[in-house]
Amino acid sequence: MIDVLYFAWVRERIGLPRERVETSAATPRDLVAELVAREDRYALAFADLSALRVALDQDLADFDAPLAGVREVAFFPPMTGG
Amino acid sequence: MIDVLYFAWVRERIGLPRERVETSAATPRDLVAELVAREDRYALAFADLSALRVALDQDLADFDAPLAGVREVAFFPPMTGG
Amino acid sequence: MTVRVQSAPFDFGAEGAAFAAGLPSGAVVTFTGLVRDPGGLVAMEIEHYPGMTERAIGAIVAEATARWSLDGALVIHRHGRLPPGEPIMMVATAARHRAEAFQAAEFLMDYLKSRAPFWKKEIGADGEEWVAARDADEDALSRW
Amino acid sequence: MTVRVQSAPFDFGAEGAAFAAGLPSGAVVTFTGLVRDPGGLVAMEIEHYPGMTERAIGAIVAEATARWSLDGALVIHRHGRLPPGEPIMMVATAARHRAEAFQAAEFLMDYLKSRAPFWKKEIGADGEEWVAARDADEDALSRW
Repeated sequence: MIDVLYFAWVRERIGLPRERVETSAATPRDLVAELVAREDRYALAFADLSALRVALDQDLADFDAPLAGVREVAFFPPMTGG
Repeated sequence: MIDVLYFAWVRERIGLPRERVETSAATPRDLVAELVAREDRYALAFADLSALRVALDQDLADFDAPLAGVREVAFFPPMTGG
Repeated sequence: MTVRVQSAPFDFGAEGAAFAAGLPSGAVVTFTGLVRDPGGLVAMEIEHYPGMTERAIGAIVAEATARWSLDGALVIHRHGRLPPGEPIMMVATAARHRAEAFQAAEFLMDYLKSRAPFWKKEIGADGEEWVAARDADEDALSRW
Repeated sequence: MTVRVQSAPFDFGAEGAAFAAGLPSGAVVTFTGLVRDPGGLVAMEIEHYPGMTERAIGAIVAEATARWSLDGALVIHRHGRLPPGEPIMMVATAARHRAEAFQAAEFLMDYLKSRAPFWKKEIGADGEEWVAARDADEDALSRW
Protein backbone atom coordinates (compact mmCIF):
# COMPACT_ATOMS: atom_id res chain seq x y z
CA MET A 1 0.00 0.00 0.00
CA ILE A 2 1.19 3.45 -0.90
CA ASP A 3 -0.22 6.97 -0.35
CA VAL A 4 -0.80 8.75 -3.65
CA LEU A 5 -1.35 12.53 -3.58
CA TYR A 6 -2.58 14.84 -6.33
CA PHE A 7 -2.28 18.61 -6.55
CA ALA A 8 -3.65 21.50 -8.62
CA TRP A 9 -5.34 20.46 -11.88
CA VAL A 10 -4.22 16.85 -11.47
CA ARG A 11 -6.27 16.77 -8.26
CA GLU A 12 -9.20 18.42 -9.98
CA ARG A 13 -9.21 16.03 -12.93
CA ILE A 14 -8.94 12.94 -10.75
CA GLY A 15 -11.45 14.39 -8.30
CA LEU A 16 -9.65 13.65 -5.06
CA PRO A 17 -6.61 14.95 -3.19
CA ARG A 18 -5.21 11.59 -2.03
CA GLU A 19 -5.87 7.88 -1.90
CA ARG A 20 -4.23 4.68 -0.72
CA VAL A 21 -3.28 2.39 -3.56
CA GLU A 22 -2.44 -1.31 -3.52
CA THR A 23 0.32 -1.65 -6.08
CA SER A 24 3.46 -3.55 -6.94
CA ALA A 25 4.57 -0.95 -9.49
CA ALA A 26 8.34 -0.64 -9.73
CA THR A 27 8.35 3.04 -10.73
CA PRO A 28 6.07 6.09 -10.83
CA ARG A 29 5.71 5.48 -14.58
CA ASP A 30 4.41 1.96 -13.88
CA LEU A 31 2.07 3.32 -11.21
CA VAL A 32 0.67 5.86 -13.68
CA ALA A 33 0.01 3.04 -16.19
CA GLU A 34 -1.95 1.12 -13.54
CA LEU A 35 -4.02 4.20 -12.61
CA VAL A 36 -4.71 5.13 -16.24
CA ALA A 37 -6.03 1.62 -16.87
CA ARG A 38 -8.60 2.08 -14.09
CA GLU A 39 -10.72 5.01 -15.22
CA ASP A 40 -10.96 7.80 -17.78
CA ARG A 41 -10.40 10.55 -15.21
CA TYR A 42 -6.91 9.14 -14.55
CA ALA A 43 -6.25 8.88 -18.28
CA LEU A 44 -7.26 12.55 -18.60
CA ALA A 45 -5.03 13.64 -15.72
CA PHE A 46 -2.01 11.67 -16.92
CA ALA A 47 -2.44 12.25 -20.68
CA ASP A 48 0.89 14.08 -20.97
CA LEU A 49 3.57 13.01 -18.48
CA SER A 50 5.96 15.67 -19.79
CA ALA A 51 3.54 18.24 -18.27
CA LEU A 52 3.75 16.57 -14.85
CA ARG A 53 6.16 16.26 -11.96
CA VAL A 54 6.46 13.52 -9.36
CA ALA A 55 7.72 13.55 -5.79
CA LEU A 56 8.69 10.45 -3.80
CA ASP A 57 8.44 10.90 -0.03
CA GLN A 58 8.36 14.67 -0.63
CA ASP A 59 11.45 14.90 -2.82
CA LEU A 60 11.24 15.63 -6.55
CA ALA A 61 12.10 12.47 -8.50
CA ASP A 62 12.22 10.96 -11.94
CA PHE A 63 9.27 8.96 -13.35
CA ASP A 64 11.67 6.03 -13.66
CA ALA A 65 13.00 6.18 -10.09
CA PRO A 66 12.49 3.03 -7.98
CA LEU A 67 9.32 2.97 -5.83
CA ALA A 68 10.68 0.32 -3.46
CA GLY A 69 10.36 1.53 0.14
CA VAL A 70 8.51 4.71 -0.82
CA ARG A 71 5.47 5.53 1.35
CA GLU A 72 4.15 8.66 -0.38
CA VAL A 73 3.99 9.48 -4.09
CA ALA A 74 2.70 12.84 -5.31
CA PHE A 75 1.78 13.92 -8.85
CA PHE A 76 1.37 17.57 -9.82
CA PRO A 77 1.97 20.12 -12.60
CA PRO A 78 5.14 22.26 -12.68
CA MET A 79 5.25 24.54 -9.65
CA THR A 80 4.19 28.17 -9.95
CA GLY A 81 5.04 29.64 -6.56
CA GLY A 82 7.05 32.71 -5.76
CA MET B 1 36.33 84.08 -12.03
CA ILE B 2 35.30 80.52 -11.36
CA ASP B 3 33.98 78.72 -8.27
CA VAL B 4 36.25 75.84 -7.26
CA LEU B 5 34.89 73.25 -4.81
CA TYR B 6 36.75 70.56 -2.88
CA PHE B 7 35.31 67.47 -1.19
CA ALA B 8 36.41 64.74 1.21
CA TRP B 9 40.17 64.46 1.70
CA VAL B 10 40.85 66.97 -1.09
CA ARG B 11 38.93 69.52 0.99
CA GLU B 12 40.81 68.52 4.13
CA ARG B 13 44.26 68.77 2.51
CA ILE B 14 43.55 72.15 0.93
CA GLY B 15 41.86 73.34 4.11
CA LEU B 16 38.75 74.90 2.61
CA PRO B 17 35.54 73.71 0.96
CA ARG B 18 35.39 76.29 -1.85
CA GLU B 19 37.00 79.43 -3.21
CA ARG B 20 36.68 81.82 -6.13
CA VAL B 21 39.64 81.66 -8.47
CA GLU B 22 40.78 84.15 -11.09
CA THR B 23 42.02 81.98 -13.92
CA SER B 24 42.35 81.70 -17.65
CA ALA B 25 43.03 77.94 -17.53
CA ALA B 26 41.72 76.13 -20.59
CA THR B 27 41.08 72.79 -18.83
CA PRO B 28 40.80 71.36 -15.29
CA ARG B 29 44.32 69.98 -15.77
CA ASP B 30 45.63 73.52 -16.44
CA LEU B 31 43.70 74.82 -13.42
CA VAL B 32 45.26 72.14 -11.21
CA ALA B 33 48.73 73.19 -12.44
CA GLU B 34 48.01 76.82 -11.47
CA LEU B 35 46.77 75.80 -8.01
CA VAL B 36 49.70 73.44 -7.39
CA ALA B 37 52.12 76.28 -8.20
CA ARG B 38 50.52 78.40 -5.45
CA GLU B 39 51.11 76.45 -2.25
CA ASP B 40 52.23 73.09 -0.90
CA ARG B 41 48.77 72.15 0.36
CA TYR B 42 47.49 72.20 -3.22
CA ALA B 43 50.48 70.16 -4.37
CA LEU B 44 49.65 67.63 -1.64
CA ALA B 45 45.97 67.44 -2.60
CA PHE B 46 46.67 67.10 -6.32
CA ALA B 47 49.75 64.86 -6.10
CA ASP B 48 48.05 62.03 -8.01
CA LEU B 49 45.39 63.10 -10.50
CA SER B 50 44.55 59.46 -11.28
CA ALA B 51 43.14 59.27 -7.72
CA LEU B 52 40.86 62.25 -8.35
CA ARG B 53 37.68 63.09 -10.19
CA VAL B 54 36.49 66.40 -11.56
CA ALA B 55 32.99 67.76 -12.18
CA LEU B 56 32.20 70.78 -14.36
CA ASP B 57 28.93 72.53 -13.46
CA GLN B 58 27.95 69.40 -11.49
CA ASP B 59 28.59 66.85 -14.24
CA LEU B 60 31.51 64.41 -14.14
CA ALA B 61 34.08 65.41 -16.76
CA ASP B 62 37.55 64.71 -18.05
CA PHE B 63 40.61 66.61 -16.79
CA ASP B 64 41.15 67.72 -20.39
CA ALA B 65 37.61 68.97 -21.00
CA PRO B 66 37.27 72.68 -21.97
CA LEU B 67 36.66 75.09 -19.07
CA ALA B 68 35.22 77.82 -21.30
CA GLY B 69 31.83 78.94 -19.96
CA VAL B 70 32.05 76.75 -16.85
CA ARG B 71 31.02 78.47 -13.60
CA GLU B 72 31.71 75.71 -11.06
CA VAL B 73 34.57 73.19 -10.96
CA ALA B 74 34.73 70.51 -8.25
CA PHE B 75 37.62 68.23 -7.35
CA PHE B 76 37.14 65.11 -5.23
CA PRO B 77 38.23 61.50 -4.73
CA PRO B 78 36.27 58.59 -6.29
CA MET B 79 32.78 58.43 -4.82
CA THR B 80 31.98 55.95 -2.06
CA GLY B 81 28.24 56.30 -1.59
CA GLY B 82 25.62 53.59 -1.57
CA MET C 1 17.50 31.43 8.79
CA THR C 2 13.71 31.64 9.01
CA VAL C 3 11.09 29.92 6.85
CA ARG C 4 7.37 30.53 7.33
CA VAL C 5 4.50 29.05 5.34
CA GLN C 6 1.20 30.64 6.32
CA SER C 7 -2.22 31.73 5.13
CA ALA C 8 -2.22 34.95 7.17
CA PRO C 9 -1.30 38.24 5.49
CA PHE C 10 1.98 39.86 6.42
CA ASP C 11 3.48 43.36 6.22
CA PHE C 12 6.61 42.98 4.14
CA GLY C 13 8.02 46.29 5.34
CA ALA C 14 7.70 45.36 9.00
CA GLU C 15 9.05 41.87 8.29
CA GLY C 16 12.03 43.30 6.44
CA ALA C 17 12.82 45.78 9.20
CA ALA C 18 12.50 43.10 11.91
CA PHE C 19 14.75 40.81 9.85
CA ALA C 20 17.49 43.42 9.54
CA ALA C 21 17.36 44.60 13.16
CA GLY C 22 20.42 43.51 15.07
CA LEU C 23 22.19 41.92 12.11
CA PRO C 24 25.77 43.07 11.59
CA SER C 25 25.23 43.28 7.83
CA GLY C 26 25.88 46.23 5.60
CA ALA C 27 23.54 45.02 2.86
CA VAL C 28 19.93 43.86 3.05
CA VAL C 29 17.90 42.85 -0.02
CA THR C 30 14.19 42.07 -0.01
CA PHE C 31 11.99 40.73 -2.75
CA THR C 32 8.22 40.79 -2.39
CA GLY C 33 5.76 39.15 -4.75
CA LEU C 34 2.30 40.72 -4.74
CA VAL C 35 -1.02 39.62 -6.24
CA ARG C 36 -1.11 41.62 -9.43
CA ASP C 37 -4.46 42.36 -11.02
CA PRO C 38 -4.22 42.47 -14.80
CA GLY C 39 -7.96 43.25 -14.79
CA GLY C 40 -10.94 41.34 -13.44
CA LEU C 41 -9.07 39.27 -10.87
CA VAL C 42 -11.17 38.39 -7.82
CA ALA C 43 -8.48 36.48 -5.96
CA MET C 44 -5.38 34.36 -6.31
CA GLU C 45 -5.79 30.89 -4.83
CA ILE C 46 -2.54 29.24 -3.78
CA GLU C 47 -2.39 25.50 -3.19
CA HIS C 48 0.62 23.86 -1.61
CA TYR C 49 1.91 20.48 -0.47
CA PRO C 50 2.18 20.62 3.33
CA GLY C 51 5.30 18.90 4.55
CA MET C 52 7.11 18.96 1.23
CA THR C 53 6.79 22.76 1.11
CA GLU C 54 8.82 23.32 4.28
CA ARG C 55 11.27 20.60 3.25
CA ALA C 56 11.83 22.05 -0.24
CA ILE C 57 12.19 25.64 0.97
CA GLY C 58 14.56 24.51 3.72
CA ALA C 59 16.76 22.78 1.15
CA ILE C 60 16.79 25.88 -1.09
CA VAL C 61 17.73 28.15 1.83
CA ALA C 62 20.45 25.70 2.92
CA GLU C 63 21.90 25.74 -0.59
CA ALA C 64 21.90 29.56 -0.63
CA THR C 65 23.68 29.76 2.72
CA ALA C 66 26.26 27.26 1.46
CA ARG C 67 26.94 29.30 -1.67
CA TRP C 68 27.04 32.79 -0.16
CA SER C 69 28.29 34.25 3.09
CA LEU C 70 24.97 35.36 4.54
CA ASP C 71 24.27 36.84 7.95
CA GLY C 72 20.61 35.94 7.57
CA ALA C 73 17.92 34.73 5.19
CA LEU C 74 14.13 34.88 5.46
CA VAL C 75 11.42 33.23 3.36
CA ILE C 76 7.69 33.78 3.92
CA HIS C 77 5.20 32.18 1.52
CA ARG C 78 1.43 32.27 1.82
CA HIS C 79 -1.21 29.81 0.70
CA GLY C 80 -4.99 30.04 0.43
CA ARG C 81 -7.12 32.74 -1.13
CA LEU C 82 -5.39 36.11 -1.56
CA PRO C 83 -7.04 39.33 -2.80
CA PRO C 84 -5.32 41.59 -5.37
CA GLY C 85 -2.63 43.82 -3.92
CA GLU C 86 -1.74 41.55 -1.01
CA PRO C 87 1.74 40.08 -0.66
CA ILE C 88 2.09 36.46 -1.76
CA MET C 89 5.60 35.87 -0.52
CA MET C 90 8.87 37.53 0.33
CA VAL C 91 12.52 36.70 0.68
CA ALA C 92 15.13 38.75 2.50
CA THR C 93 18.89 38.28 2.59
CA ALA C 94 21.59 40.03 4.60
CA ALA C 95 25.30 40.02 3.86
CA ARG C 96 28.40 42.11 4.24
CA HIS C 97 28.47 43.18 0.60
CA ARG C 98 25.62 43.96 -1.75
CA ALA C 99 26.60 41.52 -4.50
CA GLU C 100 26.16 38.54 -2.18
CA ALA C 101 22.83 39.76 -0.83
CA PHE C 102 21.48 40.38 -4.35
CA GLN C 103 22.69 37.06 -5.75
CA ALA C 104 21.34 35.04 -2.85
CA ALA C 105 17.94 36.75 -3.09
CA GLU C 106 17.72 36.06 -6.83
CA PHE C 107 18.80 32.46 -6.31
CA LEU C 108 16.14 31.97 -3.63
CA MET C 109 13.47 33.44 -5.92
CA ASP C 110 14.48 31.37 -8.94
CA TYR C 111 14.35 28.14 -6.95
CA LEU C 112 11.20 28.99 -5.02
CA LYS C 113 9.43 29.65 -8.34
CA SER C 114 10.20 26.26 -9.83
CA ARG C 115 11.15 23.92 -6.98
CA ALA C 116 8.84 24.70 -4.08
CA PRO C 117 5.44 22.96 -4.32
CA PHE C 118 3.04 25.87 -4.75
CA TRP C 119 0.44 26.24 -7.49
CA LYS C 120 -1.40 29.44 -8.32
CA LYS C 121 -4.94 29.67 -9.65
CA GLU C 122 -6.46 32.93 -10.83
CA ILE C 123 -10.08 33.36 -9.75
CA GLY C 124 -11.84 35.77 -12.08
CA ALA C 125 -15.40 36.98 -12.32
CA ASP C 126 -15.91 34.67 -15.31
CA GLY C 127 -14.06 31.59 -14.15
CA GLU C 128 -10.89 30.09 -12.80
CA GLU C 129 -7.57 29.26 -14.43
CA TRP C 130 -4.41 27.59 -13.21
CA VAL C 131 -1.35 29.73 -13.84
CA ALA C 132 0.94 27.97 -16.31
CA ALA C 133 4.61 27.61 -15.50
CA ARG C 134 6.76 29.89 -17.64
CA ASP C 135 9.66 28.44 -19.59
CA ALA C 136 11.64 31.51 -18.50
CA ASP C 137 11.29 30.41 -14.87
CA GLU C 138 12.70 26.97 -15.55
CA ASP C 139 15.45 28.46 -17.73
CA ALA C 140 16.39 30.85 -14.91
CA LEU C 141 17.74 27.91 -12.89
CA SER C 142 20.45 27.17 -15.44
CA ARG C 143 22.44 30.27 -14.48
CA TRP C 144 23.25 29.00 -11.00
CA MET D 1 10.02 58.13 -9.27
CA THR D 2 11.16 59.58 -5.94
CA VAL D 3 14.63 60.77 -4.89
CA ARG D 4 15.36 62.02 -1.38
CA VAL D 5 18.68 63.22 0.01
CA GLN D 6 18.44 63.82 3.74
CA SER D 7 20.29 63.74 7.04
CA ALA D 8 17.29 62.38 9.00
CA PRO D 9 17.06 58.66 9.74
CA PHE D 10 14.42 56.64 7.93
CA ASP D 11 12.66 53.30 8.47
CA PHE D 12 13.40 51.26 5.36
CA GLY D 13 10.56 48.83 6.08
CA ALA D 14 7.97 51.60 6.31
CA GLU D 15 9.44 53.32 3.25
CA GLY D 16 9.34 50.08 1.26
CA ALA D 17 5.74 49.36 2.24
CA ALA D 18 4.65 52.92 1.42
CA PHE D 19 6.46 52.70 -1.91
CA ALA D 20 4.67 49.47 -2.89
CA ALA D 21 1.20 50.56 -1.71
CA GLY D 22 -1.08 51.17 -4.63
CA LEU D 23 1.38 50.11 -7.32
CA PRO D 24 0.04 47.54 -9.80
CA SER D 25 3.31 45.61 -9.70
CA GLY D 26 3.82 41.96 -8.97
CA ALA D 27 7.46 42.35 -7.96
CA VAL D 28 9.09 44.76 -5.52
CA VAL D 29 12.81 44.71 -4.71
CA THR D 30 14.46 46.77 -2.00
CA PHE D 31 18.11 47.22 -1.17
CA THR D 32 19.17 48.84 2.08
CA GLY D 33 22.71 49.81 3.01
CA LEU D 34 23.37 49.99 6.75
CA VAL D 35 26.27 51.33 8.78
CA ARG D 36 28.23 48.18 9.51
CA ASP D 37 30.49 48.10 12.53
CA PRO D 38 33.54 45.96 11.92
CA GLY D 39 34.57 46.80 15.50
CA GLY D 40 35.30 50.13 17.18
CA LEU D 41 33.26 52.31 14.85
CA VAL D 42 31.82 55.40 16.51
CA ALA D 43 30.02 56.78 13.48
CA MET D 44 30.03 56.98 9.70
CA GLU D 45 30.31 60.53 8.40
CA ILE D 46 28.87 61.03 4.93
CA GLU D 47 29.79 64.11 2.92
CA HIS D 48 28.01 65.01 -0.29
CA TYR D 49 27.91 67.65 -3.00
CA PRO D 50 24.56 69.44 -2.69
CA GLY D 51 23.07 70.13 -6.07
CA MET D 52 25.17 67.65 -7.97
CA THR D 53 23.87 64.84 -5.73
CA GLU D 54 20.24 65.30 -6.75
CA ARG D 55 21.27 65.84 -10.37
CA ALA D 56 23.43 62.69 -10.51
CA ILE D 57 20.85 60.47 -8.79
CA GLY D 58 18.11 61.84 -11.04
CA ALA D 59 20.14 60.93 -14.12
CA ILE D 60 20.79 57.41 -12.80
CA VAL D 61 17.10 56.86 -12.05
CA ALA D 62 16.14 58.21 -15.49
CA GLU D 63 18.56 55.77 -17.10
CA ALA D 64 17.08 52.86 -15.12
CA THR D 65 13.52 53.77 -16.11
CA ALA D 66 14.61 53.99 -19.75
CA ARG D 67 16.19 50.52 -19.63
CA TRP D 68 13.51 48.64 -17.70
CA SER D 69 9.75 48.76 -17.59
CA LEU D 70 9.31 50.00 -14.03
CA ASP D 71 6.11 50.93 -12.25
CA GLY D 72 8.14 52.84 -9.68
CA ALA D 73 11.60 53.58 -8.33
CA LEU D 74 12.70 55.10 -5.04
CA VAL D 75 16.12 56.30 -3.87
CA ILE D 76 16.82 57.66 -0.38
CA HIS D 77 20.39 58.57 0.60
CA ARG D 78 21.49 60.14 3.85
CA HIS D 79 24.39 62.45 4.65
CA GLY D 80 25.90 63.61 7.92
CA ARG D 81 26.95 61.60 10.96
CA LEU D 82 25.33 58.15 11.20
CA PRO D 83 25.71 55.74 14.13
CA PRO D 84 26.35 52.00 13.56
CA GLY D 85 23.26 50.01 12.63
CA GLU D 86 21.37 52.91 11.04
CA PRO D 87 20.39 52.84 7.37
CA ILE D 88 22.62 54.86 5.05
CA MET D 89 20.50 54.54 1.94
CA MET D 90 17.93 52.45 0.16
CA VAL D 91 16.61 51.84 -3.30
CA ALA D 92 13.31 50.22 -4.21
CA THR D 93 12.03 49.15 -7.61
CA ALA D 94 8.66 47.81 -8.73
CA ALA D 95 7.94 45.96 -11.95
CA ARG D 96 5.65 43.37 -13.42
CA HIS D 97 8.27 40.63 -13.37
CA ARG D 98 10.98 39.93 -10.85
CA ALA D 99 13.92 39.96 -13.29
CA GLU D 100 13.28 43.59 -14.19
CA ALA D 101 12.87 44.68 -10.58
CA PHE D 102 16.11 42.90 -9.56
CA GLN D 103 18.15 44.19 -12.50
CA ALA D 104 16.98 47.77 -12.06
CA ALA D 105 17.77 47.69 -8.32
CA GLU D 106 21.27 46.34 -8.96
CA PHE D 107 21.85 48.90 -11.69
CA LEU D 108 20.78 51.73 -9.37
CA MET D 109 23.09 50.46 -6.65
CA ASP D 110 26.09 50.04 -8.94
CA TYR D 111 25.74 53.57 -10.28
CA LEU D 112 24.94 55.18 -6.94
CA LYS D 113 28.12 53.64 -5.51
CA SER D 114 30.43 55.10 -8.11
CA ARG D 115 28.62 58.00 -9.79
CA ALA D 116 26.71 59.84 -7.07
CA PRO D 117 28.87 62.35 -5.16
CA PHE D 118 28.97 60.89 -1.66
CA TRP D 119 32.08 60.17 0.39
CA LYS D 120 32.21 58.05 3.52
CA LYS D 121 34.53 58.57 6.47
CA GLU D 122 34.78 56.09 9.32
CA ILE D 123 35.03 57.76 12.71
CA GLY D 124 36.68 55.40 15.18
CA ALA D 125 37.71 55.77 18.80
CA ASP D 126 41.32 56.14 17.65
CA GLY D 127 40.88 58.33 14.61
CA GLU D 128 39.19 58.91 11.32
CA GLU D 129 39.66 57.40 7.90
CA TRP D 130 38.13 58.06 4.49
CA VAL D 131 36.69 54.90 2.97
CA ALA D 132 38.61 54.02 -0.20
CA ALA D 133 36.71 53.28 -3.39
CA ARG D 134 36.84 49.58 -4.26
CA ASP D 135 37.98 48.51 -7.71
CA ALA D 136 35.11 46.01 -7.64
CA ASP D 137 32.63 48.90 -7.47
CA GLU D 138 34.04 50.58 -10.55
CA ASP D 139 34.27 47.21 -12.34
CA ALA D 140 30.60 46.53 -11.55
CA LEU D 141 29.57 49.29 -13.97
CA SER D 142 31.00 47.44 -16.96
CA ARG D 143 28.25 44.84 -16.90
CA TRP D 144 25.52 47.34 -17.83
